[in-house]
Amino acid sequence: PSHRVRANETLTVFAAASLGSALDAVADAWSAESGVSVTLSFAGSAALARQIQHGAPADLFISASTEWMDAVEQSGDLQADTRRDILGNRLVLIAHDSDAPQLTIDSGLDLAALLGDGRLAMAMTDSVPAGIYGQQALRTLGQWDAVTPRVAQSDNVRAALAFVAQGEAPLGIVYATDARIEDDVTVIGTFPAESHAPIVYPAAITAQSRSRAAHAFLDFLGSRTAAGIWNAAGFSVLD
Amino acid sequence: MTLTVSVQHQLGDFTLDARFEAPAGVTVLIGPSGAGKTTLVNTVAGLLHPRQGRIVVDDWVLLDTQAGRVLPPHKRRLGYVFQGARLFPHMSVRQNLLYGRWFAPRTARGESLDRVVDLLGIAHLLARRPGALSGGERQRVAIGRALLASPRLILADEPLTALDEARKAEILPYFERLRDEVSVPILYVSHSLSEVARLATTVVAMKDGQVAAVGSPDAILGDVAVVGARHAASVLNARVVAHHGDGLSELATGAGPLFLPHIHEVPGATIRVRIAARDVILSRERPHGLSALNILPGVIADIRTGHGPGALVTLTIGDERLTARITQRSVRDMGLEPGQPCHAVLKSVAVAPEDVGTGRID
Amino acid sequence: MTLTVSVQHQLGDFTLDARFEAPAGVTVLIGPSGAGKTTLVNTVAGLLHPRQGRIVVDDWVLLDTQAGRVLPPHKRRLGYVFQGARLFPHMSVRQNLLYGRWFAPRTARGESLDRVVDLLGIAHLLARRPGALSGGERQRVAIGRALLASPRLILADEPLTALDEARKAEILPYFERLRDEVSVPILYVSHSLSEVARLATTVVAMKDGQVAAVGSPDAILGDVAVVGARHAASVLNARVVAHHGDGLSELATGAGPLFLPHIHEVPGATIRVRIAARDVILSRERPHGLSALNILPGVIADIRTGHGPGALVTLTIGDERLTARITQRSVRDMGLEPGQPCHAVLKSVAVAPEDVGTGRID
Amino acid sequence: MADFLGPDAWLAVLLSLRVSFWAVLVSLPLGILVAHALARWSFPGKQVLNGLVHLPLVLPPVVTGYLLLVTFGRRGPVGQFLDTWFGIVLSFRWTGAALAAAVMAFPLMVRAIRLSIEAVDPRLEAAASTLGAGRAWVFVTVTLPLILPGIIAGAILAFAKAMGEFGATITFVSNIPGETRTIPSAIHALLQAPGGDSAAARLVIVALVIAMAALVLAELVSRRVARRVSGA
Amino acid sequence: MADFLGPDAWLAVLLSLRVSFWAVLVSLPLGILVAHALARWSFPGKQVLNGLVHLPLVLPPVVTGYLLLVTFGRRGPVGQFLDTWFGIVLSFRWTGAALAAAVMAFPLMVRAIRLSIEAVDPRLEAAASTLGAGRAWVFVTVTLPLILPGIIAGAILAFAKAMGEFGATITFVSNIPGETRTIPSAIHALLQAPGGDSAAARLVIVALVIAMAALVLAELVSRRVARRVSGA
Ligand SMILES: Nc1ncnc2c1ncn2[C@@H]1O[C@H](COP(=O)(O)OP(=O)(O)OP(=O)(O)O)[C@@H](O)[C@H]1O
Ligand SMILES: Nc1ncnc2c1ncn2[C@@H]1O[C@H](COP(=O)(O)OP(=O)(O)OP(=O)(O)O)[C@@H](O)[C@H]1O
Ligand SMILES: [Mg+2]
Ligand SMILES: [Mg+2]
Repeated sequence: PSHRVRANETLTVFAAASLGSALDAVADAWSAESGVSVTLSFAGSAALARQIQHGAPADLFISASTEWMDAVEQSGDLQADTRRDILGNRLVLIAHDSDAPQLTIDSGLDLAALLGDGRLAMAMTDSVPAGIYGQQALRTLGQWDAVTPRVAQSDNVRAALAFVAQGEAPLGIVYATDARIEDDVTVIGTFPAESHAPIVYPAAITAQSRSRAAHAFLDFLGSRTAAGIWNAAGFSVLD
Repeated sequence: MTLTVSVQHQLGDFTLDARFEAPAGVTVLIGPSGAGKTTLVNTVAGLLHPRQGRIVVDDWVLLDTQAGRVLPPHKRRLGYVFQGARLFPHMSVRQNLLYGRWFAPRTARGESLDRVVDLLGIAHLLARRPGALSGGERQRVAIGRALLASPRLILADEPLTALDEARKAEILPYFERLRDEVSVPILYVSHSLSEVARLATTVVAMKDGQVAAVGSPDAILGDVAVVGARHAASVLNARVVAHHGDGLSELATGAGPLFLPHIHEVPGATIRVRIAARDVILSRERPHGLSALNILPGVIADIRTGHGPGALVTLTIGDERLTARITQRSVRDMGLEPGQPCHAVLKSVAVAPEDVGTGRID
Repeated sequence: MTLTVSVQHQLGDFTLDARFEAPAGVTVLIGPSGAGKTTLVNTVAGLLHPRQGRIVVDDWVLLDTQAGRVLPPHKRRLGYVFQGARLFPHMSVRQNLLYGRWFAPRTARGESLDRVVDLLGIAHLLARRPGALSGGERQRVAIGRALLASPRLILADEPLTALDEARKAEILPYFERLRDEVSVPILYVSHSLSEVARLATTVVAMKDGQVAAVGSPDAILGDVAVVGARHAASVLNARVVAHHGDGLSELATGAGPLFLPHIHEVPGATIRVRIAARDVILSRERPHGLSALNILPGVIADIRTGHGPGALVTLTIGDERLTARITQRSVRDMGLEPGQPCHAVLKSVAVAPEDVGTGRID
Repeated sequence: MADFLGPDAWLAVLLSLRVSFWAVLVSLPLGILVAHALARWSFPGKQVLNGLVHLPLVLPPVVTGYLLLVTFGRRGPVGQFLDTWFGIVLSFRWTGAALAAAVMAFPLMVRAIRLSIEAVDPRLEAAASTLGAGRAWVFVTVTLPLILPGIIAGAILAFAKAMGEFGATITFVSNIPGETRTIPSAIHALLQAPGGDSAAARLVIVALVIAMAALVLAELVSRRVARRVSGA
Repeated sequence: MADFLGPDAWLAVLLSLRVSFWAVLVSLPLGILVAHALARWSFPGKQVLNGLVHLPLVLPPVVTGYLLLVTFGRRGPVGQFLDTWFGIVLSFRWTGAALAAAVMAFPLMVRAIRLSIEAVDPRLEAAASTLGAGRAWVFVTVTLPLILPGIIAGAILAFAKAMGEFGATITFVSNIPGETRTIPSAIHALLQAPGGDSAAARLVIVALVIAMAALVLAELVSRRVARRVSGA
């Protein structure tokens, strides 16, 4: 469905920090097309969700996890039927060594042996989405118990990347999209998609939004123009 | 106008328990170091709240613990010259001086800045900050600050100690003037007996937190128990009769005429003269050919001796009493006894300007 | 042992430019408030680095800006009694007193704590903190602290001003003892001329940052230009001959025998006596029947008159000179002229204990 | 400058300055009052006040931010009250960012001021009172000038802290460009995205330059004031 | 206590105490030295030192953490040096958490101590020097006791800050239970997941109790010391 949009309208989008510059580019493209300016507020999904629950002036919420979107939905802060999963992502194993050999990641992998006495950098495994998915994957692959004592958790992607980039930790698990931020890490394998729950970025319009442009922008997120940008950043576009 | 003080307070081991009543004028507190003089003044200032007490100036109740009345310091209209100047370091000397002005009621016509500055010789310091002033300069500014607050009660805790004789001699008359003309009651702490003699209307001698004696300067300065025999003195009321061409002033006293070095008072003025007992020489016969100008005939009223080699011989001369301190050997050699006629010999110049004050004592 | 001081320094508008040389003993700095006494003492202490200067105690160079030598204060082995006590608030009185001990070399046998505490009457304060001490108590602790540092040079800036006469009289002899027995050089600031007379080996009179006069106490105290006619005095060397049963001590002086109230020195001891010019009476004939015990025959050497009503008449009596201050009227009446014989009359008790010091002056 | 940074970052710089400036300015009187109360008064609940002041220091900023959101947010009790009665909305406005910064900086400010109040010689205040100055006047004419170095120190500490505040701000008022995206939030956002490092580094440099300038200025003023106050 | 919290949270509490304690203890001498240098000495680069000290206040904690990682990490210049010569490894160790906390708390500590040094009457120090005390002795016997209240204030501020430090710590040394997961890290983790609030609240309460106890203790000690120092 297409929505009519008035120019001079502004749209406030609360988005998970990891969408970063890709969403910036998408928003720019849409603004150029529609004449509506988009204000993007990037923070952790948890903070954004709580803010929306406390009446933040957001029109659109793009979360990095289904959990926080569920929480917002349950508290009645979303417009019915606007929620959709727009993006997907993959987990990758990264290494500090630029000439580390490529690996196939399956249950035959001995991650603990690869680590030696080094650490495995991950996002927080019981709270940050990337960490939760990573933990699921490692469990599925039977690696978790062996590597648990060697995991170094950080509260955001950037920190996890920095550990590997600095050689502080030899290996790390991050999103495929994150791996592109940092030049000093090498992707040495991708986790099988079925080893963890699907990684999706749900988006929805908030209950308090009166903006009609929000619907248009939500549509635009799944458009072909947007898809090009998403793919270039490493996301997969869902529909 | 009277000052009634009655306070009891405990500070660590020190107990202050002082009561006295003083008439209008200058009440001088004397006593050895640690006697409680500053502590007493602080209770009058309201900086120390005594456990129990009553302080009244005339009908104005500053403190009455029984009635639950405690006037805060800023409502007591004070001019307090602290022991240790307590100047405001962040203000210039001028601002320090004018600080009290701010808070004094408009109607209180006080001293002018120029006059006080002149008197204290601090004109060249006005723009300076007090941090680098010399000890004496600091003290003078502190005096000025208190005087310029147009106070209804002046408290001065050893205000002149840090000053040289010349400077003291300039400032003392000012306090006299406050007492006599402006009639501000003054509570004044001093270690100097000549300051006491000149200024005091009433002397309160303190010891170990208690009032040891209260009385007129004449009574207290003559009281060997209080001041010690060496400092015994008489204080005579006198009237200026004439100023002579050779620089001497002629006074009329109850003891007869007295010639002293020039006194800066107009003829007719009433003054008081402290005559230290140690400056008086006695002679049975009227002596001749001495350089001493004042020879007063009298009768021996009393001879007191103590541990030392000295004796205090008090003569009745006319209406006055004059005490001389001489050696016991002289008493013996001269065969002095009460009732005998005797001459007091007094040098003009033995009476220093600091011993001559204005105003009668009673 | 000599103290050589030559300093030049600028503080704001104030210029210090002082030079003097003083022999062993006590060098007393006098001068009006703001004259630069404290500033000068601070340069000797090393707390102020003068732009230019040289300070030498004997052969020990404390400062020589030309040679680039500046001894830091803590190496000067000082005992500095500050104007304003500067006690350490976080230490007990005892700790304050013993502070300098810590740093003094073991070999320097100083005073014992007990002795100093006793002398200063501060035994009951030892456990107290200095915050709540009275002004005089504070000052006494400060004196004790300096004395107990086993100093090689004592600096004392008006150490006795906050004290009452009785206390002063107890502490002064202690400084004399330091001068005479321990022979620590002492630089002493004072406003009190009797302190000067008793203590000084050399007097340095300052004015406006400069040295106005240097000399023996006799010379300076007799110098009307420095002390003013009213404070002129003679200082006589004397030897204790005997102590009489009636409490008088007999002295031998170059001017003849002198009877004074008991002097706490053994017979044979050399002392000095300040005789204020205003306490001396002159008589052409030998007077009889006076209570004054000391009558010294001499010859008029000199008569000086100034603006006031007074005249300074100096007699040559034996080997000594004694100055009397009498009125010009008496000079005229008595027909006094240089060369004439004349008697000086002096009361025993006119010489106060604070006027009697130990040690000769030269 | 705007060239060096790009318009968005420049916006963040201006915003940070505004937020920090107002955070310090508005909280200063309260800071002085609280410091004075803690240093000189005795009243029941003094320790509670003391604890409350230090709270933002002890709690993780996220918690402080969350508490602010719950209290001052559009749906929070205080937030609603302010909105209904005064029309003041803090949430997701720069004013909210200033509130967060002020709260986070408050303990630093109070402690600095308190230390200087404790160093004021009470005998000077007593002297002023004998000269006729009531409590308030004593404070204004004696205490306040004497603690000026401490106030400056407290203000500069608070300003620096406000410039660097991140956790509470982003949690309370999010990260909205031009409204609540301060320098630290901008840096944070830049670091999450590919290629943001150099832009982030530029912002860090700007933050440093501003902080340094503020520090040096404060140092100069403070030294001057201290000289005045020492009375020399 | 451990029951109220659960063993993991309890571990975090113990760790936070250890980290904060050592952070304060080890940085205190340096803090005093730097405060003294800033207050009393004059030397070239003084303003730079001053700026450096305030850096952690101005920068977003993440940046500070990142800089620590780059400098003190296993491959960082200082980190390597410490490792090779002293066998000290900071990365992913509680010692690293202590370093992060110390660095973040340093500006607060220095400023508090500096303010009290500036309040010391130099005439007392001069008096000590005339009594034979050299520079060092003057400092130890006069300056140090007089600034004790400031040192206590600085230490308690630093301790509180260390207890609350999060951003730099997690960035520098991650969030390893029992090694680097301090109270704030644990709270943060709990808050990131929906439904973690009540567990987080319990930890917040524990943090508050500890901080309050520390504050009250410091207040008591400090008041006592201040009384001693004021000489009454
Ligand atoms: N807070 C206190 N605790 C214990 N003793 C105190 C306290 N305050 C004052 N004192 C003592 O009270 C006594 C009286 O002190 P005060 O200052 O009144 O003496 P003073 O007569 O003014 O002496 P001075 O002539 O030396 O100034 C002193 O011995 C002093 O040590
Ligand atoms: N830093 C300064 N700047 C300007 N003037 C100063 C400074 N320090 C001292 N002075 C001035 O130098 C003069 C000498 O001061 P000093 O303290 O040496 O006097 P003093 O002879 O000890 O006087 P007192 O007997 O009053 O103690 C004073 O007029 C004082 O104001
Ligand atoms: Mg006193
Ligand atoms: Mg002086």
